[in-house]
Amino acid sequence: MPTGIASPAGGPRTADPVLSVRGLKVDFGGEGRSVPVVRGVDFDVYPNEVLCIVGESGSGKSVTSLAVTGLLSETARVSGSIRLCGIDVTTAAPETLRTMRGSDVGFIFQDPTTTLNPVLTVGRQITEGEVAHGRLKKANAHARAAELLREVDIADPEGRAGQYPHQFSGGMRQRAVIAMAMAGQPKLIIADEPTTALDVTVQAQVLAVLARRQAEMGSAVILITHDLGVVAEVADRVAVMYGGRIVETAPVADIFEAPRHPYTRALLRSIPRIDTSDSRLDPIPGQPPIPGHLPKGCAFQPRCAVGRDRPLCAAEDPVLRAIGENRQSACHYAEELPVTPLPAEPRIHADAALARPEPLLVVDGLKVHFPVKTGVLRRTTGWVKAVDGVSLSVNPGETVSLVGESGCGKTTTGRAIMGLIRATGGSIRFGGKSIRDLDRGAMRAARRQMQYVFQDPYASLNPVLSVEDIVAEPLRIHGIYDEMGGARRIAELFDMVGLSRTMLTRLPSEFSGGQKQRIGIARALALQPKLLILDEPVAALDVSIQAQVINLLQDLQRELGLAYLFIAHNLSVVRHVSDRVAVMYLGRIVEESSRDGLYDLPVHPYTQSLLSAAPVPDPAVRDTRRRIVLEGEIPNPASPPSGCTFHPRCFRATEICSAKAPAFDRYLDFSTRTACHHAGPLEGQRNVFAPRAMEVAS
Amino acid sequence: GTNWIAPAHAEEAALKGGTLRVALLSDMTNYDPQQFSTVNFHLVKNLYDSLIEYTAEGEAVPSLATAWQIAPDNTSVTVTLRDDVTFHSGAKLTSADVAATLAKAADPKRGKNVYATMSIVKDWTTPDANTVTINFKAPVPLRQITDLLQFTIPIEAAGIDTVETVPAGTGAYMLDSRAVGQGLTLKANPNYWRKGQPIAEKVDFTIFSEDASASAALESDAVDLIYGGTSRSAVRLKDAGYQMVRGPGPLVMVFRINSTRAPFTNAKFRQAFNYLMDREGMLRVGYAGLGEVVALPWAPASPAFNAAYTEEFAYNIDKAKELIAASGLTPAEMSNWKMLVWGNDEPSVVLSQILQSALAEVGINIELDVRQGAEYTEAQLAGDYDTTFGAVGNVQKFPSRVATNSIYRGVKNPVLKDPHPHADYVAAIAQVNTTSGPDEAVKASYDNLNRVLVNDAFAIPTNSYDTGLIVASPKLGGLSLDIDNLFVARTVGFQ
Amino acid sequence: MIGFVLRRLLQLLPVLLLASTAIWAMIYAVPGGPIGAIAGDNASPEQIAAATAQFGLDRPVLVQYADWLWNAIRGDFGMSIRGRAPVLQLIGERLPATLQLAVAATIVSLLIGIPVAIASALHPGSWLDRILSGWSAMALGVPTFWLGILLILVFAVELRWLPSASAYVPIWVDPIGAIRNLALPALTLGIYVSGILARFLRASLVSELRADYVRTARSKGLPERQIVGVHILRNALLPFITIVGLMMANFIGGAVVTEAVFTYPGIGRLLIQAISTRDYPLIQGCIVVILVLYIAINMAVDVLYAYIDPRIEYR
Amino acid sequence: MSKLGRKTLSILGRLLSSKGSALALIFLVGITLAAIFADFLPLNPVGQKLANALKGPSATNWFGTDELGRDILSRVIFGARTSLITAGGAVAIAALVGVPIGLVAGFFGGWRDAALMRFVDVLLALPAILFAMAMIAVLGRSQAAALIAVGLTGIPSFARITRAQVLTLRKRDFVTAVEAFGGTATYNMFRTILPNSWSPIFVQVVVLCSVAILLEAALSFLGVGVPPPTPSWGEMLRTGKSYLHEAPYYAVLPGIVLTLTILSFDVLGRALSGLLEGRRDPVIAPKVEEVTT
Ligand SMILES: Nc1ncnc2c1ncn2[C@@H]1O[C@H](COP(=O)(O)OP(=O)(O)OP(=O)(O)O)[C@@H](O)[C@H]1O
Ligand SMILES: Nc1ncnc2c1ncn2[C@@H]1O[C@H](COP(=O)(O)OP(=O)(O)OP(=O)(O)O)[C@@H](O)[C@H]1O
Ligand SMILES: [Mg+2]
Ligand SMILES: [Mg+2]
Repeated sequence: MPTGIASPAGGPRTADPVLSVRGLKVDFGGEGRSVPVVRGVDFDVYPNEVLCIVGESGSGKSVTSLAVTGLLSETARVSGSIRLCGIDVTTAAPETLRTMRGSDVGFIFQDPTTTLNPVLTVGRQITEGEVAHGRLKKANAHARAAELLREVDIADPEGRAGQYPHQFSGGMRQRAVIAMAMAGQPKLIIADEPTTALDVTVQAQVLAVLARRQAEMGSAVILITHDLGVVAEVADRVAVMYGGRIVETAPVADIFEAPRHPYTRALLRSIPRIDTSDSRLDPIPGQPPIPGHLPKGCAFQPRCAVGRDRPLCAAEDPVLRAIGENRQSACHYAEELPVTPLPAEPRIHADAALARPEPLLVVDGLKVHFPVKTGVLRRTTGWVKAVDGVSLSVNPGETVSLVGESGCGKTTTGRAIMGLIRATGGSIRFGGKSIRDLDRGAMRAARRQMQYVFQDPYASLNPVLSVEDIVAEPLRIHGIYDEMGGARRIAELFDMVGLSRTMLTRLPSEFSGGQKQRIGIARALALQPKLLILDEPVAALDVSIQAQVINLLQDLQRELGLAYLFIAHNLSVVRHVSDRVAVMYLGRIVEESSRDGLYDLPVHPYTQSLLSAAPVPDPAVRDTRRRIVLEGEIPNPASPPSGCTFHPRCFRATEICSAKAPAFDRYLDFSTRTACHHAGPLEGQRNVFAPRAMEVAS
Repeated sequence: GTNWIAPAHAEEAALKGGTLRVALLSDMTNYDPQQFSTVNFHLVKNLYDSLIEYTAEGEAVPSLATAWQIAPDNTSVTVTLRDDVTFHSGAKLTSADVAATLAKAADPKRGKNVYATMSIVKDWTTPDANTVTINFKAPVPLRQITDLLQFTIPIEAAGIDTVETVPAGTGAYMLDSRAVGQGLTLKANPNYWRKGQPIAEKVDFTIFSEDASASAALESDAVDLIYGGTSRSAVRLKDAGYQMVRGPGPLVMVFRINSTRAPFTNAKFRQAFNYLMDREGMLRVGYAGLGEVVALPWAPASPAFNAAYTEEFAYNIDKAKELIAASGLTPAEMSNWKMLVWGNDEPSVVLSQILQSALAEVGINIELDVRQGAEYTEAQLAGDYDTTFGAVGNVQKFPSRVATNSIYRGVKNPVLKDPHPHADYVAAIAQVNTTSGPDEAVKASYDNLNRVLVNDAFAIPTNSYDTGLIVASPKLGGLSLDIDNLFVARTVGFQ
Repeated sequence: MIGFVLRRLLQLLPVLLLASTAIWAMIYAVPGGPIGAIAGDNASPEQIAAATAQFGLDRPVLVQYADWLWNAIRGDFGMSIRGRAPVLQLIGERLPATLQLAVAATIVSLLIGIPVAIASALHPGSWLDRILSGWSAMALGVPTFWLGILLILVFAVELRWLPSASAYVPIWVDPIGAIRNLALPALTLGIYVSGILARFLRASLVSELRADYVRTARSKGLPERQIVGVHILRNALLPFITIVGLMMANFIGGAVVTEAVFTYPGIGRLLIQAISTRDYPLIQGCIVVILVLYIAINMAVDVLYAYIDPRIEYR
Repeated sequence: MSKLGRKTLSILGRLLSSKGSALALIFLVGITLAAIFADFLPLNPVGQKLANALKGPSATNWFGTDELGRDILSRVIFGARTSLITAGGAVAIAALVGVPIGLVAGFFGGWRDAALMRFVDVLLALPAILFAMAMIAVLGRSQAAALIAVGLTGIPSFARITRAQVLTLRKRDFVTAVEAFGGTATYNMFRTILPNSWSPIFVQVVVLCSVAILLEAALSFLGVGVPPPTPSWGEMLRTGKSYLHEAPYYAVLPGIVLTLTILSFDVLGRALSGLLEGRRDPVIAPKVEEVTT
């Protein structure tokens, strides 16, 4: 057992830890083939403290959090010591644990769509714990539920308490879960990725509520996340997990300033930042480790820039040890860090954009309306205006990004351009020719110039074909497989996306997420298109892998002169990859500009809110930023608000906004185009994203 | 005499009434006594009475008729009716009802099963309300006359047109209710003319789909009596202590051959079948040994019965082979036919398989064409088959009555069609019909018919068997069957 | 809600029309007609011709169908040829019996299936689970006709506890008699279906047990009994309702074998007799009624489902 | 060796590694082999010996003899041939008709879906056994008729399973991807969706085999199945039940073989759905449409 961890050195602690974990190990599976998933974890959480646990998918974050409250399934074997509010969790009787869970610990889980029981009212679910523990009479439950909902800022709490989860939006559900977790005034709140499934604006709302309630009650919080931005926003202390162990803990500022573990350092270098844009990302090579197949020695060693060639790292798993004030690291060479950082290659911008050639793709007034059918005869009684007048253009070699909250119509726009969904109105011109409403043959021909890359690499590859056949499929469909060079061409494509030719005959299931996305890209390139429509191509990937794919995309663009229509909701990634950015809200583009123009001087209040809600992975800025927390959520596109569809949530809205829809036009004489009656920069406010001067249109 | 003569067992100790629960294996189709067939055997004698009855030994005794006077030249019969009989409707039985009944029987459209029997009748008169005189076209043998009277079941004249759906009889029971496909209930006729009868106040018929279910019902005391179950269950239940009652009027199983189709146009080939029947085996396996092995379509009670034929035509593969060889048919010709099988009738299926196996032994491999229900009946009625096993009735009666069965019909034979391909057979029947004496001449005509039957061999009888077999709980008494094995409930009671 | 029901009713029409046409076509493709069955096995050709004309079976098939359809639309399903009574009356006599058996069998299957499913789902992989899964498999693997005969031999013939031939006794007239008569056929059907239900419920329980909201419920410190009884069961029973409904709908016309073994006066038995005697109007009538009931039960289940499941809204 | 071959082998290996499914597989393979090679075994399913009727199991007749003195074991083994051919043929018909229906209905939706599914609804709403009886009435009683009748009743389950599969797959990105490259609907249906639907279809094949055997037995029991003297299990049960008192083995032994066969298909089907569809807790029998009661 490593020493010096019992209480983090330094940092005056006024109380005993709420939770104290020592040597926690969790194995899954039967006797013979048991898989160690958590391999010796030590940490403490003190009252009024927010401990963030970060780490890649599968590193054991959730299992750790479930283990400390005894919630793991029976197939898990837990060892080590866990003291929670004075109870030894590993040895306590089930009844004791049950009482403890109901009163001392509150849980918030990741996916708000599944954490609530769909067939019970929200109010009942919020209070049933208290009722079960005898702290609340059934008769008072409804009033109590309403009170709790009010505390998490839910409008009409009385009425809402009687509703079912499906009648709540995602953000509201998560707030209800927070209310539930807080109902017993717990000493410890465990939140496992509570905002991962939410939009940035909603994430901001939920985090704000969580922070406020925590401050009011003085609880300790364990917040599990893989979003370093969130960590920087809310954490007091950070624990970084890798391969089932904590590899580094430190106060949040120290982690971001001077990481003392190569993994932490690599992680920070691999994420694009919303406030800086041009340095090339520095991905972590290789793949995250798989429990049960860990390398000997340090689990990070095969991917580690420091330890890759060092025999000690390959032989011995380092212990987590104190390496300074209030922080520990599990690296043999922690003191050697920071080694000289690799110089970041500056990103090379497409020059093509400057040449102002004929645009490749011009979309004008695109509309996609889906019918709503009701009544006995299933007649169309309304329309979901998923896309309601989108205009944009993409020049050769340029990256244009489309950002916006979930459900605003990004995917629909992309698919309509691709011809996968029939457009209701507007025009789509590609290479000067209209490609809307083409017949089958002509559409097929047009599609050769334009390809699509899907968000979910798991779902976009046919699981029963070998990857070679998958990449060859577009060529075969067009009957040009041999013409294009056959197997040789496929091998070239594999080289191009950085996959080994030896993998050609494998099935998709034998690849990791990042590799699958490369295959998807290779397939899209098979027909030598000029434009790729990328629908959230990295959203499903772990941050370390995300960087690899982003770099690949940028390299390909440079080599092949590709144009990208990049659909995303991650504002940092968008800033990193784009030449121009369009912001979408409820089926319309509300602001469009060059990248720096948009990020440095957003003029539409929606863009401004969006940008301010995006967490910045830098604890230094969290106190200096002004946040605009948007109220409510994106309205139903079947019945959009009148006038400017954003007006119900807008902080600048006036009479005119609800009466008249603003035109999409140039903002003054800037290059920015926007649709707002009150467009303008945030007044009296230093814009944190704009270190440079505003760029004025030429 | 004018006293009724009780059927067998009737003079047992006084029996108690109650509800008699009877299991059946098929539903009835209609209430017309002129359409009696195995499916309404359970009803006819309970809803109706006939003019006269036969004892088990074949002696004619009075029923609705108190007396019947046959003219010395055998060309007419005068029947005197009881005058204390009323129909279920309350109307009195008169000679007009009998006349209406005869008129229906003589009508080719309405006469149904009795029509053929009426072919000997010229006309009839009703001198008074209690007397009917029936005149014949030619002198008729005595037995044929009593057969006719026994078949004459008076239907109320007023109800004669609706008799298919509404019973209109004088019987000991009247209809209480019917659940189609499920069962039927009869209740006692309060004005029944036989004193002291019926004994049971109610008769509850339940239709079972399964012989096994019916047996189980009897064994679990859910019914008191099974009418028309299989011989096999009857034998088993008898061994288990239940009463088994066999009637005097068995059916004879006959292998019917469509002699108008090749290869059956060949007489030698047909005759071979006389020897191909393992009758003992068929009777044992198909009917649990209940019945007699026969080579002619007569029951022992029939005047034409002749045991010698059974011996002569015993199962004999070698003789069969000889005949087959003599037929001059090629093996392919001989195997080019199918045996139609009535799939609903387990014994038919068994018999067909036994014959199929015997045929295989002489090198003839044929297929069975098994059909169910209406599909079989239709093929059978239309004569649309090569061969098939089917039972014939009336085998204990006057020999020519066999000609009411389709395969034996002399005219309008649905299988052999017109003109009848076996002229000698038609002649032999005519000879029997017209020979009313002396005894040697009668016997000669029977002998002639028998010889013709085995020579023409378009119908090969195998065995007689009990139709309408009764298996009853030991509690019951007074069980009997009439000459045609019809169920008679009126004498049955509880001990 | 009303719209929902109406829409389902509208969907019913083409199904019925299609079915009745198909059946009519099929009936006439079937060799053998009803006349043989009613004329007796010794009927002469004249007799047959007369009977054929009597029932109007000598008219062209299309005329017969049009005639039937026209009458059927007005609620007259014709006369049974063999039963000599209005088809609807015959069906009406059988319907209560059929429904009573269907309900009884459903109750039996639930009484067996639900406890079996819960017991085995709570400890997946345990010996109890294996035994109970074995039970479900056996219930499915033993043919009903076989089971029925077995039950009769044991309970009716040997023990004499129950009647072997099951009459229809309305439960509100004579509850004891009704239960005695229903016991064996309901058990036969119920055991078979309990195998299906137990499997289905077990599977949905096991998958619900893994659902996130169960973890949430545990994290609140709810007692296990409440988690299973309230949270899990409510969710698992929802899809289960559909299955139970389907089963019940299946009993309406599909309990043919059981009805035959137990001589039970259900619609299935009536229809089988009708098919075997080629009683055309009766066949048509039975099938239309079975279809309507089948669809009606499924519709009722859908409505019920939508009523119970808060997530579904009728549009 | 091809991918498919390897996959088959690995699934086979995993089936054999569990006791239950290994036993089931061995039983089914055994009975199938016996049925295939029955002609070469010293068996005679039709040879009568009336004198030797209804004799209990003995050294010469392991399962005893029937009412015509035929060897019951021979009839059980030849009966397996009848059952397996009926089941196999029926399932083939059901799949060949049902799968395309499901594919087209699910893929195109709209009126094609409505029309096809209404058709399937009718098939579904008619109790399988009644439907089969009617079909047999039309076609006459024969093995082919039983096979077709049972096959038709199996159509709805294939149509529904395939349709459900198509509905989940149709919206999947890899199907959209093919569309994005310009693949036609037919290409997508048969080259993309169908190969991804094999698992549930295959599992359904196994499930339906047991259902078909049961249905065939029920038809024979009702006297409309394969006509005699062709041996069939249902027919043997039907006849055997009349001899339950004298010769209980007559009905019991074939009954046990029938039940074991159904159980084996059931065990196998569940194991397969676990392996192929990756469900840890496979549900199968609840394909309600094929209930025979
Ligand atoms: N019940 C279980 N049985 C077997 N293995 C499990 C079980 N639960 C989790 N694991 C495995 O344990 C490892 C760690 O899982 P865990 O859920 O803790 O990861 P995580 O860090 O929370 O990842 P994510 O960011 O994806 O939520 C994973 O490899 C997972 O497959
Ligand atoms: N086929 C359809 N029928 C009806 N409505 C649809 C259909 N497809 C999409 N929509 C609706 O259109 C709106 C826009 O959907 P879209 O998928 O384009 O959003 P998105 O911006 O891509 O969101 P996300 O970030 O969640 O992917 C949503 O409200 C969605 O519910
Ligand atoms: Mg997790
Ligand atoms: Mg999208």
